[in-house]
Amino acid sequence: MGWYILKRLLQAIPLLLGIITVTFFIVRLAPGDPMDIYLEEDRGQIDPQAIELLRQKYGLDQPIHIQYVKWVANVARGDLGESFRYRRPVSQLLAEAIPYTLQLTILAVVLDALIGITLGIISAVKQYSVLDKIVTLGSLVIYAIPGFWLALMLVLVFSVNLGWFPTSQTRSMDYGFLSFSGKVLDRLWHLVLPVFVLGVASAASTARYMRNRLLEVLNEEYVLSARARGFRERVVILNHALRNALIPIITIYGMKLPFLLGGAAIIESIFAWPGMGRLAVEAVSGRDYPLLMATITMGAVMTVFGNLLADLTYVWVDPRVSYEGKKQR
Amino acid sequence: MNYLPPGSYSMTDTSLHTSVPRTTLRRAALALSCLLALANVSCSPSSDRAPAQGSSITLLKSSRIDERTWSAFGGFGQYLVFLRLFRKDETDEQQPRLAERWEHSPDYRTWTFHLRRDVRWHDGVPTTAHDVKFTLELLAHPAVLHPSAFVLNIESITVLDDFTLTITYTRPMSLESGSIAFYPKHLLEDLDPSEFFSWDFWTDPVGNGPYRYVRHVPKTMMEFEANPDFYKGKPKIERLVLKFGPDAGLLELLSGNVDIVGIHPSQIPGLGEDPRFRVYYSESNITWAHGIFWNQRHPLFRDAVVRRALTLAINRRELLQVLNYSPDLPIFDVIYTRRQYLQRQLPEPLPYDPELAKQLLEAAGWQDEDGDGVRERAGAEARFTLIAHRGGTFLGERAAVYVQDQLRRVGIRMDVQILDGSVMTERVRFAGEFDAAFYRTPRAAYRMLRWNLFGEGSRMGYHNPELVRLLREAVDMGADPEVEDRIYRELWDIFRADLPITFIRTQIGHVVAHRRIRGLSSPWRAEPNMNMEDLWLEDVP
Amino acid sequence: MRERNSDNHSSVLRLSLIPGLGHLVLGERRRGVHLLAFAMICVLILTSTWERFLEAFQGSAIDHWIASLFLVACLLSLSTFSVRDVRRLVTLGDERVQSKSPLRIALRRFQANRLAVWSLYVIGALYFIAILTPLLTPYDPSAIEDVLETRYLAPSTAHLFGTDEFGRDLFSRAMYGARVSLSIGLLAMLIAKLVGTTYGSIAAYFGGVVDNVLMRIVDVIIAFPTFFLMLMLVGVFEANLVVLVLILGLTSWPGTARFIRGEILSLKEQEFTESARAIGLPAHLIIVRHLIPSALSPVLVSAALAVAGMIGAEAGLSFLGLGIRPPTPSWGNMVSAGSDALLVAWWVAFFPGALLTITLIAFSLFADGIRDALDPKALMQRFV
Amino acid sequence: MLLNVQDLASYFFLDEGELKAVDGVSFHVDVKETVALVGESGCGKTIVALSLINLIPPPGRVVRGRILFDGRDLLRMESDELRQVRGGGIGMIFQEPGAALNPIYTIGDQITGVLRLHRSLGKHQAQKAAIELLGETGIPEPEKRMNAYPFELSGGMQQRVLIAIAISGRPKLLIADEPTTALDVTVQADILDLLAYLQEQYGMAILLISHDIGVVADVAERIMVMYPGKIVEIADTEDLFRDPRHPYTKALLSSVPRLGVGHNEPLKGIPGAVPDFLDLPSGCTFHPRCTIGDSSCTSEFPPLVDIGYRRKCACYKAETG
Repeated sequence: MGWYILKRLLQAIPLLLGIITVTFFIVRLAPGDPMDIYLEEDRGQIDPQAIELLRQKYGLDQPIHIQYVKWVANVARGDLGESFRYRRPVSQLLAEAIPYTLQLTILAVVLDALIGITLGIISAVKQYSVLDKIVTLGSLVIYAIPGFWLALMLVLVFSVNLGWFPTSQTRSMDYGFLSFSGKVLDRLWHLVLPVFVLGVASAASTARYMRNRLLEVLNEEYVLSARARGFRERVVILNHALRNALIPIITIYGMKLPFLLGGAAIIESIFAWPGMGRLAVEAVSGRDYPLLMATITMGAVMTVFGNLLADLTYVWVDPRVSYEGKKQR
Repeated sequence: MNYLPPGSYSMTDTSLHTSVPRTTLRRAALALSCLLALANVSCSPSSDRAPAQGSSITLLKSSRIDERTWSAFGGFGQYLVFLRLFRKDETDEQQPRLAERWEHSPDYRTWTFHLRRDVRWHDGVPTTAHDVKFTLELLAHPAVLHPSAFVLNIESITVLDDFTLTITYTRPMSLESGSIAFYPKHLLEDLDPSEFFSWDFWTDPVGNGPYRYVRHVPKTMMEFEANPDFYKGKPKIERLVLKFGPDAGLLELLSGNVDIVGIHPSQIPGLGEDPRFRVYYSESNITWAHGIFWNQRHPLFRDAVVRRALTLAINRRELLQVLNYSPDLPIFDVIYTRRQYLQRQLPEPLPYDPELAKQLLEAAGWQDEDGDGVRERAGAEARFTLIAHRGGTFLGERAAVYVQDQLRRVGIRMDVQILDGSVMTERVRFAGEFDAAFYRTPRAAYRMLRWNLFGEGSRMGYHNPELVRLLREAVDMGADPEVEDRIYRELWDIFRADLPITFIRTQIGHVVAHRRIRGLSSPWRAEPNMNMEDLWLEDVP
Repeated sequence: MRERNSDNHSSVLRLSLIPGLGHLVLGERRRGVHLLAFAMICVLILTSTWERFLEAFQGSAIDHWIASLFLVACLLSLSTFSVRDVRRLVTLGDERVQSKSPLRIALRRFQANRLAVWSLYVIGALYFIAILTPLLTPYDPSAIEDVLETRYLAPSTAHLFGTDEFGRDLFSRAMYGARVSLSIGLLAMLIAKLVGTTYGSIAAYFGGVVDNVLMRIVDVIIAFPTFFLMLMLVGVFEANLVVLVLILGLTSWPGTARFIRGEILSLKEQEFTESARAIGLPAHLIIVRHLIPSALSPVLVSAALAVAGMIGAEAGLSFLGLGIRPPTPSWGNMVSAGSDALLVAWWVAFFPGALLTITLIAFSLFADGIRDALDPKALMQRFV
Repeated sequence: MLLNVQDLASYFFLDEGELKAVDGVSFHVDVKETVALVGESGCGKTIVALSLINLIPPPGRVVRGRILFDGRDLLRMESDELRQVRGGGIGMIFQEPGAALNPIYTIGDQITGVLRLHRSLGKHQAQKAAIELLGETGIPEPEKRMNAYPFELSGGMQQRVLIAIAISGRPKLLIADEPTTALDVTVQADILDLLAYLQEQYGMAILLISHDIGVVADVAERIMVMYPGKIVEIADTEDLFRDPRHPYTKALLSSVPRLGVGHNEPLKGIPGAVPDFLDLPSGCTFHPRCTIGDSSCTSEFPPLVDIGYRRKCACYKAETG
């Protein structure tokens, strides 16, 4: 296993190189001078010498290929540069933001798994029932609702009208005075709406996938033969069918990560959630190129590792997949 | 960094800003009050407020600001904690702050400041001239390159004694740019300047201003209490909370979570007729005049008569109201000095007169011959593209929508392209790639010269040597207010004749505050900084 | 006897010049009613917007011109179709057996899925309305009239969706928004599928090093969260409509490329390709012939979903202020503008968002319908 | 009579209409007897097998008939009782050994599961019994194979495992649905031999289902011939081969290849193909392909009637006697 992980990590290196290359060149193809954002600041006249100094500081005075080599070398050393806007190392900003995004995405995945898998199972087992129809249609509908609109409407109803949940932010103002459990509850309370918006659409797709997958498995001959051997229906579904149906779900969750991160970009902006998605949106609107390159790269890196993790889990739970990565039958 | 200088303020009824038809408003208000009644009931026990100790108010800041960036980047928040040398008051006079008095050399290049002797840092150490010198040098340090330092133009600083220092500038300076707050040398001198923006100092600062730091919750809030040792005496409001909220502060305000919000004018109608709040606007940051820059290389705008017609065709009064600006703001066609604006000594603007505009256009040869609603001359359509900023403080999108419709009525077809800030800057100021642009010009002569708006090689195709000469004169002699006013009055004639820019508005900040907060006024004409120590609370029935 | 019949035929044919009537006479009620209803809608639009319809041929606005022409084309093609279909029906007579071709079977299965059919109607109606927008909008979407009096009017009969901050009619703007959103979705999907198919085919056709390099590039692009990639691109380039379509399309093709490459490679390995090559037939002909049926279902389904995805992405970007920019209306930027006044004018954000939701739902139901209809695994195959 | 099936019918209710996969089938199986059910692919044989343990997948179900197993009607049993029969009274082997084994459990897990269910053995005992059974079905080194996953075994081995599982509940009837079709020719005979051996050993009856009349000829005592949804002829093996009565049987026999060679070839001498279940010809469904049929065949399906000692046939034109 150790060797396998090492091998996969080594394989990821060219991919990562590709990612940072693409990011660099897209951002550097941008029209306009990155330093223009300083001219935008509402600060009156700016000393051209100061701009020149900043240009040197960010290495923008050098030819593009030198900048590229430096960028790659710096990323390899874990140095993602300094944000134009915040004037702080991007790695610090990311270190502050990523935990928030992880809270959001991980809880969204948990919610997704709880609702999605459960509903998927129920609707597959009770195929053609009213519940099944509600789940299949409902999941399609919920999946189609744009997250930002849902978020706005939920804020309108549950935060402003009913006052059940906070409109935004991660903690209450009196957070410092709360007991430990109070703090945990407070954080969760603030997570309810964003996690729901992010998780529910994802759960809808999981429910559909789970249902179809389980139906497929239930049609498999080994499920039929398990029934023919006289096992109880519950045993057949839980022991024989479900485990088989769950294995591919792992890959689905690996693939979901980029969608969740993308969704988080909008949701975080609406809920003033200080995560990576919001940072990316801010970097885009503020043309904060170092921050932009770093957040996008980080998003891609997280995706790569998410997939890697999914693959490893797959190898671990599915006996048919060997470390050589070939699926056998 | 937020554009909104929560200034202060006499009361303006919110209804002044929201001229929505009454029936709608009533319906909306009814719905809203139902909603809010619900909100109050269910919210109060678990309210977002921390336990109150004495009088306390909460201010909302955009969450782009957090406990680390709130002061390191300047912005109004830091003046709660850190003092400046001086600030401007209602009458546009410099008011002593950290500096007790000051004098300048005849050429306005060297200034000597005498500091108060009774100002202490919150840890008890006296604030001295060394702190001032240290701060100025720190901000300009090559490893820091603080944005504020870009505008300092300092040649040298000399500390004469603990409470006196002289600053020599590279060019004549007025006292206008006094936005820098000073930091304690004894706490900061050993820190690494290259990590300036990451210092932990900013999250629990030690200052010398009216309020002192109590605690913070990461990414959420920062709490301050009144400084009993403040040189003017303990401020009346005992506790202040800076909440780092979302950009759209309206929901927070209406949910009762905050008391003061700097607000984007587009959100003002969202307040409806909520009786709890008042809208204030601040006229202090009038450094900029926004308007439509006509690129005179475009055939349509080459003719001053056409520019006049276009100006006449736009109902600027209504436009200001569409932008949710107060209706009593002046409309102007010229560049002005600060005093001229604040004292409303501006020349009469061109009126809104679409009929005259049409006549002028006809006379200039622009006629709609094919009856498609768009004029043409010699086969060329009267058509152009206006570029404007996306979102933000420029209100470009909104103004453009309105202007587009106004010009359509006089037979001019205007397309709109919305661009990001840096692209706008590039195209308007450096490349000159635009037909017309919704942009802004600085008010100060030396900046206009630096921008080269009207000189040789002007990016808007408008070269007027006389105008440039007057601007140069204003730079050389304008440190004297009387002279500056006189030179500007000479500029007016040129602007009114040539109309290179159709001005729409100046930059105004809007603030919404709860009625119990007193001491605010509108228009607030002093500096764009909260004079928190002068405010007080009064219970409202 | 025979002559009488043909007499009958020609009268039915003449009757069916009015779309649907011929079908009704022949007892084909379903199709007849549909054709007739569609034709009547067209005529209704034509008569009620007669003046604007004529204007199209004088003015210079190309979209207006297209709308008018489209309306005429709709009526003409309805008539032609009606006549042809009736002719087919009468000549076949009793021999109209239900065709057994897989496509027919799929079509029948699709028709049996009521939700899918309805979603198709919704999509069709949306595009129909989008094309006819210049004829249909009750107000000029950018006209401003007495702003201070007309802004934020609640929905009423005069303004179905109410008015926005400039007093512009939201219903008209939503229609124009539909145009923008729907065409972006369709065009971006086409670009994505076109690029993806070409790219995948090239990789599979050349194989070896080319394939390897091309697929590694795909790996890199897939590694980015797509929305992040779009964000970066719209931030970096000035996003006007064309650029936005390109960005959406060019960030979404790698999935298709992978799929097409996989299909071609598996076809390449199959026996009939080998034997075709042995008898001297060019292999790519065989591959294309087999590729189309085997890839049809997944490509169609993913195309329908991709349109929804693109519309959603555009709306998301526009909501953040980075996609379609005002004054051009798009559903996303309308919701964004409405979020400022959510509490006093909920309708500004609500209606465009609701339309967006309905559209996305319709597309996914439609995709679902195609998937079920084209599912190659007939339910019973394995057991019987 | 171990199993007595009377007028069994199983329909599928599809969007396109009713699919009568099994439509009035009657037959019986005696104790320790080997009976074969033969017919072309897609004629409903598997549905008959699944109907016997009442396991038709939705949207299908048994719509009428009686299935008397040991004198009790399977279709009217409580579900607990029915489960006893499944695996306990009737064992089943499927066509695709690879597909019938759960891919993510070891062989040992799968076989002990059944042993513990039907023989109420403890964990340890089940383990031992499983190894024994595996040995008995001819799997070398059964202890080692216990921990193997299905994909690690060859097709023949997988089928042996399946057989081991099927007999672990000591069933009185073993239904073997195309047990050799998916296997290599060399292995097919071994599996048939194994079945014969186990039948002797355990005294089971076997219902052997195959499309290949040649394969079953050596093993089965009696053969039932099926044509879409119906049994058209039943006879002792020798009788059937010597003197087929139904024209379809005749056609089948004339196309018999050598044992196990070339399955799935179209029938020689019979024009046309197996009809579509949703579009069955009227009357005798074979009549469009029949060489001796006439207009009398198109009105009603001929009943399966006795036409001699221990044999039945469903054809108006079949000679009796």
